[in-house]
Amino acid sequence: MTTRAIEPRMELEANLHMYRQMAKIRAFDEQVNELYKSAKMPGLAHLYIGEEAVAVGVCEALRRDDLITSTHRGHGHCLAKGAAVNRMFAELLGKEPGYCRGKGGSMHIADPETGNLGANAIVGGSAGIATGAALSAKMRGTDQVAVCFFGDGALGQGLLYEVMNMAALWRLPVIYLCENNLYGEYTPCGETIAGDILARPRALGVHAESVDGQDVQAVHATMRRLVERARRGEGPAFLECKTYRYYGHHVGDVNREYRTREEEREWMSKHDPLETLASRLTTQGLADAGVFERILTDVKAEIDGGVQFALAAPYPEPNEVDQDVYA
Amino acid sequence: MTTRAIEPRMELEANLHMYRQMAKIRAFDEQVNELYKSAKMPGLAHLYIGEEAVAVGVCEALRRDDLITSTHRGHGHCLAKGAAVNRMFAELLGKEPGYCRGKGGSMHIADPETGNLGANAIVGGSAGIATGAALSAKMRGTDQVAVCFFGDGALGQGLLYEVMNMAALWRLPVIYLCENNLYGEYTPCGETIAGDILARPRALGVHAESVDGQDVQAVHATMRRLVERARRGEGPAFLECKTYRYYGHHVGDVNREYRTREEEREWMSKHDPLETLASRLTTQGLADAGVFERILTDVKAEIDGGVQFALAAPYPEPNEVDQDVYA
Amino acid sequence: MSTPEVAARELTYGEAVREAIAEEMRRDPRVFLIGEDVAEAGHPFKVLTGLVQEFGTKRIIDTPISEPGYAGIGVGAAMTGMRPIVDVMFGDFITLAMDQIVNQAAKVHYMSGGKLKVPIVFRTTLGATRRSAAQHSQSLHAWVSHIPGLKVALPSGPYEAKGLMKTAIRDDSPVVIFEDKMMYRTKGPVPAEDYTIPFGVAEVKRAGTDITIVATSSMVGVALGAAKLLEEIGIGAEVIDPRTTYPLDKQAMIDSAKKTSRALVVDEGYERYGVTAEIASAIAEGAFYHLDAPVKRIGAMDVPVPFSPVLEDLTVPSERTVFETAKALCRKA
Amino acid sequence: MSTPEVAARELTYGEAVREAIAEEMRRDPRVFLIGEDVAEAGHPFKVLTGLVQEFGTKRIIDTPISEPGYAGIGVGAAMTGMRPIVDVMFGDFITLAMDQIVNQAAKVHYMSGGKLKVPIVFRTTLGATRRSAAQHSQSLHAWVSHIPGLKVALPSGPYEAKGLMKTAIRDDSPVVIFEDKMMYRTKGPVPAEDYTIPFGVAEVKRAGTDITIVATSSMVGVALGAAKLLEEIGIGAEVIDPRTTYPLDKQAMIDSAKKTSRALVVDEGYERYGVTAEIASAIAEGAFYHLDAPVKRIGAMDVPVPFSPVLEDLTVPSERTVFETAKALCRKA
Ligand SMILES: Cc1ncc(C[n+]2csc(CCOP(=O)(O)OP(=O)(O)O)c2C)c(N)n1
Ligand SMILES: Cc1ncc(C[n+]2csc(CCOP(=O)(O)OP(=O)(O)O)c2C)c(N)n1
Ligand SMILES: [Mg+2]
Ligand SMILES: [Mg+2]
Repeated sequence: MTTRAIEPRMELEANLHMYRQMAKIRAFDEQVNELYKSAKMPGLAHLYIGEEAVAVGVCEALRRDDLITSTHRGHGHCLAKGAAVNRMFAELLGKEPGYCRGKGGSMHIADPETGNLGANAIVGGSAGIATGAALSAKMRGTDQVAVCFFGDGALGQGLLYEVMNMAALWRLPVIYLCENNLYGEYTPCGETIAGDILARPRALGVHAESVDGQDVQAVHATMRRLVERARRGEGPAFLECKTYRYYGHHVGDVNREYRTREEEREWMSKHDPLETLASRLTTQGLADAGVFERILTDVKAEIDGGVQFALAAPYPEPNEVDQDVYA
Repeated sequence: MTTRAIEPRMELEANLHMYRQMAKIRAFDEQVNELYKSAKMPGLAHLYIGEEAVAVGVCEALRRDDLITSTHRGHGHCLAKGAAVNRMFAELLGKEPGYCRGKGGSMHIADPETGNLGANAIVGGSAGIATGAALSAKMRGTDQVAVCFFGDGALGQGLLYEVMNMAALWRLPVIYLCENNLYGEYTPCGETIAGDILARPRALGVHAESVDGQDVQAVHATMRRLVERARRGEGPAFLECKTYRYYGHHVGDVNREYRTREEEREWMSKHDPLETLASRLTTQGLADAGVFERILTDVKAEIDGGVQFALAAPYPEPNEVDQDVYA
Repeated sequence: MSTPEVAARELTYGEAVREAIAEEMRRDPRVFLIGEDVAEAGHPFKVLTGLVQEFGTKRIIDTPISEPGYAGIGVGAAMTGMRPIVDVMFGDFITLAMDQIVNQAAKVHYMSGGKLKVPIVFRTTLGATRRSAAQHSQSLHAWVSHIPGLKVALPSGPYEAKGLMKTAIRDDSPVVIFEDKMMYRTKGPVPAEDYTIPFGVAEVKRAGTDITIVATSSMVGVALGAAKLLEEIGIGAEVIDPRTTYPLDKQAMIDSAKKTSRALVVDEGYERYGVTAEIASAIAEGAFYHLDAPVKRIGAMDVPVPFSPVLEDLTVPSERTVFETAKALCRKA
Repeated sequence: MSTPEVAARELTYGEAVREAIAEEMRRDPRVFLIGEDVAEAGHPFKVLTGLVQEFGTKRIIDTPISEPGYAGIGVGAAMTGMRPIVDVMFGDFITLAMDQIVNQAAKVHYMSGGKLKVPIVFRTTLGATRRSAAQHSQSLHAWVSHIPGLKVALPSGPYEAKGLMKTAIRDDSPVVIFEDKMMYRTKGPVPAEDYTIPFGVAEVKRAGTDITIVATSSMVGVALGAAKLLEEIGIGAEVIDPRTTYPLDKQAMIDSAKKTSRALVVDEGYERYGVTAEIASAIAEGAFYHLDAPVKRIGAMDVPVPFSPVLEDLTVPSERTVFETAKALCRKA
């Protein structure tokens, strides 16, 4: 299904769809920030804004029944894999119609129906889960592929190397998707990563590449190759997406003393994923400003509707508190 | 001290000392096997026989105040770093004059006086300890070097990659000494190690080399370089020593169905560390058979004395059981 | 559901574990086993010998020495339609996999609002006196018993080893099962036919009227030995095996203590903040108005397990200590 | 050694922690701190702000996100002449470092026959209601309290935060100290002069004659709140803070229970197999002949901590629950 060549018109549609998905993620997380600032959201959240091309480029290369694991910065992954805005917001507000009935919150959104095995608040904590999902796919004889999203910070976790080794030994259909946004919390990754990132998976027998994570078309094209490769049984891959988060580590991190405003401006003005795609399609004469405006208007409506739904939704009943501890 | 050029006569003496150390380790562990077979030793032990050139080549490149961490297969490391045979045997028998007052046993022999921070029964469990010892040396402003011994099996433990990364980031004087004896317990390492061993430390910014672990002179020469490098503050290194254990995983593993007798004969007949050194020195006209025989006789006497000491030694008093839980 | 009266057939504890796994693997193609040296080697304790011949290396999977990694792989496989048995060679090594067991396996079902399931079994060991020293001798079942989302089984003999393992494999929630490594060669009656042992149902191993002795795993045998000695001096001890520490059959133990008016709890984990504390406090609370003496606890001595046999033997509860403690308890009041 | 009567100076709990670390680092050049985002960032909870300015990046060391790795590095440094404070950002993450804490740090001294020492402090957090969900809200102190070789401190306020941290840093054995993350901004009197709080000595936070409430960490405040409510209905509650779960001052709690004849134990860890079990069973045993009612326990609800505020708040012991339980206990007998 994802292998056949794409027609020009279909390609435009696919690109506009990716634009729409990115716009939705951005608008979603802008709204999350508003909810935080207006004290309507319990706790904190880690915004995906700036990194939209990664989740969208990746997930558009996947089938619905392919599996992903996500991170603390997971809203983008969930939406890109197909989650609905209203139930996402409901979860973030701890409401009953949320994806986890309000029990998970921002860092634990899971949606098996769209192949999302869940965000994870333990850095690197889902590397085993994604690898196990790939083993399971192989054992069950499906041709599903599993994608493990994680940040540059997770490169510090030994678990990742353990499971990449096993994935290589057993040729598992899993893709380790490293979102390198240059920082883990408040520490630049140069202070935490020695040697060479791509050499790490390679040393474990895992095919590895790097791509501009702000270019959704590049991410998507690369992922299509890697996904096909995995589906054909050629084993695991590692993809580093170079990207940048526009906001702080979480919604409460507003001063960002660990990086400069210049650096932020540089990324936002020259490497914005939505801008990059829109201007490319415009330059190619495939779309004009009106197209993108319409998408943004649509998206805004969807977000507005979603947040209204969530704000109006009920909290779970108190007696839910000890339900679903055991299956 | 270890940097200055060695005179020819001194060199011969150094080589004969290495031969003696290897012979001592072999005789020690042959005796351990006897103690096991005659049911005089509690529990099990992992014999170092066949791998003597590694411990001796490494430890002869170290100062007494340099630090090592050892493994479940640790008798060779302890002896090579300077432990006394009698107190080693006493520990193996759970006796009071043992290095750990009988509380540690074969897998936990520690001897701070000779810089031995202890064997470890958790595979890979001492990688952090050795790295921390190197950090400590740096902080305390000594020029001590720490050596972390571990087997090929420990390459499966994520901890190792975590600490190598930090050692590289902080240029710590630590050497990761991988004793690759082709098996972890009953599983050939080809089934557990994907990719390339040396590429792993290199990907983390750790200098890496490989050496014939059956050639004590080669191990020693390589280690001298790596130790000097570390002492000069040039950072961590990884040394793979290719070696072979002649006996089973532990004293009770006598069938060894996971490998062939041919393979064992090949290693024993063509790559024996004692034979290799003796025949080289003989060929070079530096020593004759009598020299080695005298050494073996001396060693035998030392071992016999040591085991008698241990057999005659008292057990710890029962009231010791809850002493030294807290410092 | 209780120990059969006629011993048709005897198996060792190890054989009972193997038979349970083999039967469940035959019954359900989703069950597989993953761990270190589990395939050709059949596990260092030889418990799994023969399984790879029957089920192949696709279902009996040898791993690198990567406890966190393969535990996590088990969790992912369990979430996506498989039913893994994750083999952790020594109970001491669960320390390496606690994030995967506790933060992942135990919580996924709840955190997902009940949508994801993690039908996984972690099988590992407990028990000292094997002369393996401090890092290979611990009984760490108190830790996982503390964690909501996990169930914990402690088979005390071959019959329980088979029945509890089968129940564990069929359970849709994560189960940690601790086998007593010193008992693998112990023989006992084990039915050839399919049976399971329900979780959360204690078994009275021996009836008595003077004192209740609650004992787990390896300590059931010790308690039964002590009960014989007590009988010789005219004290009738009732010995109860909870079989699972979670779910815990508090009522059975409380009822027994109400009847006997005295209770003693014996377990091989470290005594301090150990399993005996939960059970003792449950009895002390539930049978409060019926007790003639304080509820006593005996766990392993609160020291890292020493290597030297003369010391190691002092650290585990013995028939003699259980006997003396029970005797003293019955003198009181 | 007890809370000063005249409040010379107030600090927040977080400031008290920082002051303790800074004072000890000034006093002893062997003390250093290592962990994630501890230097320039001053820790996500801002507890360490300013330390790197005074002590530099050689003694306040930022690490990669490698809990097992830097915990192990701490152990090695402690064995070779340094006195590290290992910072584990959330208590939930100790799951990743249990091998290093439990199999290494806790056992090295004993396994080496007393020759090696591991003077290390693991500082981490406990406490829910921060809306951080199941993997960032646990109170896992029962685990380490179970392990011989470890000491465990649970500061219940700013005064304790400083005094217990200083004692921990000066101790030659490994100490795990759990700070209540919800209390970092709580203010209280903290002497400017050097003081330490001895381990194993409970403090009576409030005297009373009708019921003993033993409470730890965050629950001390809850218990004091409940005591006020109880006072309004004429029940005098004695509130005791053990301050360390190991060593545990059993005698103080038993003596109090003997006096009041009733006892309730409150702790924020999961109730099942939690800290309350050990304390309750110690009191039930030690004060057996003086108790007029069963010893009761209140821990966190045995569920993974839910995100939704309406559910999360139900899982932690509240003033109201403590009040109601104590009231009911006092009605009995
Ligand atoms: C095991 C663990 N350690 C520490 C943390 C605290 N923490 C949360 S996010 C984060 C930084 C993660 O950085 P990265 O992986 O690069 O992801 P990013 O936030 O940049 O997307 C840290 C240290 C955690 N959640 N889990
Ligand atoms: C964490 C951990 N997992 C498993 C074991 C059981 N075990 C003991 S030795 C060993 C094999 C080690 O192989 P290797 O590192 O190659 O050392 P070798 O025995 O070959 O010297 C295993 C799996 C252990 N001790 N620790
Ligand atoms: Mg990052
Ligand atoms: Mg090996």
